[in-house]
Amino acid sequence: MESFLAIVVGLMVSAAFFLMLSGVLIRFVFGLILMGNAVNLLIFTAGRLAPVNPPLIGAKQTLLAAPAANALPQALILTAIVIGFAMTIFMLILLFRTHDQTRTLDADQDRFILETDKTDLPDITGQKVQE
Amino acid sequence: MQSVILKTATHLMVGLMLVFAVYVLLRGHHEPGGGFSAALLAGTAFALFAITEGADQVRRAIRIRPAAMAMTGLAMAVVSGLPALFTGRPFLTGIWRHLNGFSVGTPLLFDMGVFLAVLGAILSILLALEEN
Amino acid sequence: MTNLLVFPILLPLVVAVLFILARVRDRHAGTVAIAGALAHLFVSFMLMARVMEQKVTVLWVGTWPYPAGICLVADYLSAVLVLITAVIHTAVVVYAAKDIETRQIKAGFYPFMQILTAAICGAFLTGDLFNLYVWFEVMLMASFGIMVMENPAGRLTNAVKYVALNLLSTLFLITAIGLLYGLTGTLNLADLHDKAAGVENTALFTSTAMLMMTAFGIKAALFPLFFWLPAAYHTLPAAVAAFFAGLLTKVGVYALIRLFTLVFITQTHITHTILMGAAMLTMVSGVVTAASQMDIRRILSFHIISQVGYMILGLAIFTPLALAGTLVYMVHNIIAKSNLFLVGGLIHRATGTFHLSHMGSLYKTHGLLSAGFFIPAFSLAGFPPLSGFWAKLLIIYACLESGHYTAAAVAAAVGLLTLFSMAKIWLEVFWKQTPPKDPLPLPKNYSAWMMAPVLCLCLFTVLLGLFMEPVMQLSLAAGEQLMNPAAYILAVKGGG
Amino acid sequence: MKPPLPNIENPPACCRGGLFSSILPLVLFGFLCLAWPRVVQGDIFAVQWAWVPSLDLDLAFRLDGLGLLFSLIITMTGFFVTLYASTYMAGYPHLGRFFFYLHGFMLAMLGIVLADNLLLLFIFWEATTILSFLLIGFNHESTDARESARQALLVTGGGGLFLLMGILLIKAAGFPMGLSLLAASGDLIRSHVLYPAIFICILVGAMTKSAQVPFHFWLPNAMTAPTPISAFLHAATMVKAGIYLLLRLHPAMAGTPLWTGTLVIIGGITALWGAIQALGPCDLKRVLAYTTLMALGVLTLFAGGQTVLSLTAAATFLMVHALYKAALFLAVGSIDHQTGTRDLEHLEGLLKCMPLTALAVAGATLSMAGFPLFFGFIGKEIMYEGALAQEMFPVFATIATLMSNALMTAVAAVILITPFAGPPGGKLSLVCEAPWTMRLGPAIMGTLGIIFGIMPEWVSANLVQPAVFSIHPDREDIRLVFFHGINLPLLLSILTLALGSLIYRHRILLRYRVETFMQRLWITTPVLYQRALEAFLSLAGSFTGKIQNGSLHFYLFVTIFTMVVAVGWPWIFHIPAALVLPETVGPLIAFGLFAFILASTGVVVTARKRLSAIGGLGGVGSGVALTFLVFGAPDIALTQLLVETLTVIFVSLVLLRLPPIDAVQKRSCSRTIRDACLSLGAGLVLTTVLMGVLQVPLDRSLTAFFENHAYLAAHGRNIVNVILVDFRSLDTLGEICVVVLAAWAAVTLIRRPKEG
Repeated sequence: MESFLAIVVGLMVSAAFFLMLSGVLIRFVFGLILMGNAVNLLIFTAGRLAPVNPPLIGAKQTLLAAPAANALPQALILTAIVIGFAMTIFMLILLFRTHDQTRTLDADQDRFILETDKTDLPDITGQKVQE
Repeated sequence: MQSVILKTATHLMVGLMLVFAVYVLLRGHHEPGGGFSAALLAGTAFALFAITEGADQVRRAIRIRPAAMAMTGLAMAVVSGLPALFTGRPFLTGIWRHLNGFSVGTPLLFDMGVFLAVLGAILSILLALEEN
Repeated sequence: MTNLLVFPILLPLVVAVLFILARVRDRHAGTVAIAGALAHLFVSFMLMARVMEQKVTVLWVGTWPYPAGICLVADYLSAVLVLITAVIHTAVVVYAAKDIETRQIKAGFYPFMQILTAAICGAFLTGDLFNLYVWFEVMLMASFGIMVMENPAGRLTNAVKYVALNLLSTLFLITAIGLLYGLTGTLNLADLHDKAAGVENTALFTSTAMLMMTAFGIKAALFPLFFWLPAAYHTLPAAVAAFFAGLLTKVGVYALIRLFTLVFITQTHITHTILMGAAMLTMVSGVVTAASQMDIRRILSFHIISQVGYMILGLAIFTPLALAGTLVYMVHNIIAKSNLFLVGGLIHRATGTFHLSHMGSLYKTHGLLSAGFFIPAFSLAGFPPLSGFWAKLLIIYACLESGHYTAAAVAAAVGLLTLFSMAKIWLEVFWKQTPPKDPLPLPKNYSAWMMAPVLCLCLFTVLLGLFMEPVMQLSLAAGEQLMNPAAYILAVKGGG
Repeated sequence: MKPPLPNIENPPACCRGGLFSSILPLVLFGFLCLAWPRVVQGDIFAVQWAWVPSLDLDLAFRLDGLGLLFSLIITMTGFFVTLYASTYMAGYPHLGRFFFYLHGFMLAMLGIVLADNLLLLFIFWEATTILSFLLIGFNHESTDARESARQALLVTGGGGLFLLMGILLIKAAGFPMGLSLLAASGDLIRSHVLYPAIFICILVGAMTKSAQVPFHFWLPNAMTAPTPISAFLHAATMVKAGIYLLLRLHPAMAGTPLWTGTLVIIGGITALWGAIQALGPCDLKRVLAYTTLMALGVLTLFAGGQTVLSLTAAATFLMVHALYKAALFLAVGSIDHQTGTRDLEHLEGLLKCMPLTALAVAGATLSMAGFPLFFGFIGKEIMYEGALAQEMFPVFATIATLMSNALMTAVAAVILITPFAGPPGGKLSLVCEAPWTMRLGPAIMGTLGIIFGIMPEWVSANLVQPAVFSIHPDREDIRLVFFHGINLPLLLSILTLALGSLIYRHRILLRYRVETFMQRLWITTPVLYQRALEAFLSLAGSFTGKIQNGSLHFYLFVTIFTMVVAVGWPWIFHIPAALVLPETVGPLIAFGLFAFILASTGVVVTARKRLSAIGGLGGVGSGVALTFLVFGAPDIALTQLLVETLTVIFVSLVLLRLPPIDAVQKRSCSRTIRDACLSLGAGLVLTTVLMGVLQVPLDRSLTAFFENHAYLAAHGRNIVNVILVDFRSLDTLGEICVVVLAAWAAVTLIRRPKEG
């Protein structure tokens, strides 16, 4: 089971990076979501697949009756899921407003590539920039 | 959404989801659930509500500002850690009182803080988006 | 039992919460924030005093024992960095009180700054790897928030790059944490130190270390992972840029120092050699790119990168002296760099531009501001007796002492190129006459309250240089502590 | 160069502050004079305070013969220059800053020559660099001044870095920083394996500061500074710091063939080069700058020698030069100040208008030319003696000294004759004498040139010998005397004068030759400096354009690529071994879920429509959630499912307002392939590393702790929830901060006003 999960994780990561590299920012967000999922699976797998019992202590008991799934990675994943969710939503809204500003979400467009204003362009001669 | 039946159905469903959310929150310490799931559930309910009825209705229903709700949640989480300070123990040490078989402690307050914070956060984005 | 450790994190958090719940009015916002910052400074100072006394102090949050609970640990390195964070926070908030527009206050500038401070302190103090990740996320989110805060001129495309690359780094980070947990079964840094020695598959361990290095390398802006920094920093308001420039990359540097002195020390011939290569390339690429720029903030941004290289170089050499040099360099650079960005803001207020070609004559008209620039700038270039001189001297000396002659030569050459850039700004902004087409500098379009933090930070730069011996003693002790983490580990275990 | 504009209308006011501030150097000079007799007797004044003991850096000062000689020169020149500047600079803006820098500079200079700690010396050294930058650029609105200041800063600053490296190498080799201690361990240093490196580093530091070829070019350019600065920094004091350093380190480092050979060659070349070039320019200050180069070269040459004779020559010529050069600079400044020009072609007949200045110039130039009765003559005699006795390359040393002295004689004649001889023409006849504050310095220094020339024994006993003995172990008694008898040095002196007058006669032709020669030179260091600067800037520009090119794709590609390489290469040979895993048996449905996840992933990657992509994401999310559920993680399954729902809601809400995902330029095929390869590589690396991790048995002690204490100590049965709200509640606290901040930031963004 583990090796299959590892392969699933790897393929999801590949897909996520491929989407991120596409230069289409919406697909970047898709990649982000996918990568988040992949990482969660990775942590889960790294915490080892154990017996299918959830880590819950039965009523009237003070300790686990039977070996259960590893609880710690689950807690970490829960944190990671929520943080990932917050980041994704933020990125989404950021893109939404960026689109208002640039009218495009194609990161290969000049509007995205230009990092400085015209007057800030690198100017190696030390001469004044002509406007 | 003209249909009264649909409206009522939505109301009912949202109401049910909210009740369920509170249930998930309260049982979280012992059964699957907890502040996060409950908040996400309630958030989904409000999202449904907002999509069918509009953001105004949601605002009216929850009364307090979502941002304030989120901050209250954060404040609760922080406050739940403070009693320990006054008893000279490390921050966030759980303090429990046992009454008739029920255990009440600061971690539960913490969980409620989580609930409010996450719900407030979801609501504030949701409403802002809807109103935009 | 020392709850003092939690206050540098808790206090700004509480102030931030108060800001919203008590609905602090806009005109009181600055005052409240300054009060909060001063209180933070006070507790950080107390913490420093405590650490001077006890060397390492530990708090197990929630009373849960080693290694299951989360602990906060303050050793010399952490305590110094927390203190310096508090200093910069205070300076920036005082500056911002007169600089930030009401619109930004309404958008929550101060609570964001407070939480950012809390997160930075959290990252410096935590003794748990996953907790470190959480603080990094808080930091990142707060920085996103401040970056997009209503500043209509701000270009969101730059923010997109910043966000995208930083998100990638946190994804790398959490992946690395997951793998490390899978490998060792623990998250506590001291416990990781113990478990790391027992990992048999060294190649696997090195790979994990490299993933961690990549993740924090992005945060620290190492070559070739620094793109996010120059893409975004020059769009920020001066106060924000000062805070970010001073501290954000340094948290990445701190994390690298912590992990590569405490956890990933079994394969130093690989990991630290790579760090050294990265450090040299970072130093050079930062300073070379800076030389081509004509926007003050871009020049300064690229220099951040270059100087991170020095710090990592100290880590890569991996001797107590080198680590002491790194610490001195960090302290010096945080102060000087933040200060320069603040000065950049004042220059903008005086001339209306950030572009070197369009300004001039400030030496004639703004004497105090000239001094305010001159001291941090030439400290950065490493002129004695300013703090930067000692930082550079220690790093170069550590290189020479350990036989890394190439690294020493690179460090010296980069120092010369830094001097070139600083001299360029000085010549263009202060000495040159304002070009005929451009307006003359405004008489004094900033209040004394904005000048005060600049001068205070200048004073720190000078005092740090003049009273170097205590700083050296502390840094050497810190370097020893990092190289021989036994005391750290003992303190962490003892608290359980 | 501008034609004369005599300064006759307004007798210049005097800057009172400057006048008063000249008391400081005078007082210091007085103190030195008080200490003088005891230093001559061999006493040494030393004080020491701890500063940074961890770096072996003390505030240690020591006044010995060498220090005394230099400090006397510094304070005396400092006094005359400050006095002079109080008039010369009157009317300039920011005089407060000027005098502040000037005094700061003087104190830094004194620091160099009195420091008894190498690091302390370096600190003062750098202080003089930075102050000279500020002083050279004093007329900062002129482009020339700014450029020269920067050039001087970069050259001497770069040299400073070499010096620092040299000092730190000495320290790294285990030697003390205290100079007197260092002097005692000379033999160990000379035989140390790092000695050549140390020597080169220190040599470069000294060469840049003392303007030795090929680092000489900043010095003539620095003449754009106001004259008092040129006189003080670039004639009498700062440029001698390098010489001082060489002399000071003499006991510790000299005596090797490397030291002697290098210094003699470099010094000789610098002397010749400076002397030849001095014939060229018409600007009097530039002429003087080149003669300074010659002097510095000669001094370096003699600092290279190991004998007492050689050092005596250096110390003597140091004084000769300081006296005549400072006087000449100040006098030229006076001419410039009074006539408005210092161009040789415009100046004539000033003898009538400025007789006192002319007298001072005469005194100084005759000393410079080495006429008998003047101190310069004594200097020249001892120089020839020293050069003839040089251990290495004595012939070269002698010829270099002879030729440069001859050229100096000619230049001295030019300086003395051209501006003063003949009748004053045009407006020059209206010129009047400079005020006393400006005349005092040249007059006294010119006079000293004669006095010292007449009583060389006194100079020898009270100035030269104490200086030489403080850096040389031998007490060889070499006295300066007025007349040595007929010997080779005397013949050479006569030859010098003869050659000098010959050169003076043919100076026009020679100047022409020098100019054509200079033009024919393939490359010179000033040009090299300029080209290097330009090349560096263009390299920096293109490098920046390549690396910080603004393309997010490039940034992401490089970042991911770095990750893949960094993580992959230590691991690559271990991949095959990692593929064998101890597998856990799980429910079969899991395979269905995996397939579903992968299929949904495929949908997301290939989707051309927004909705199908969203559907695919939902599929992936729920597939992952169900996987969690199947493997015993109901909490995260629930959360994941809910998050997925909300994400889809938000994505849909936002996405509908955004352009379709295929509304972009078509990407090139090769780029897609490259991206795909990198992505697959990243996936492969992470998969195999994960597999490697899974091979190792997991230490579950942490989880065991949580399991055992969840109910008993933390009163909860859901272990995951207990971890979140209790065991690791600090994480959760941070996490809700993230959520709250994200929401807030998003709301801020949404409410952001739209721009036009």
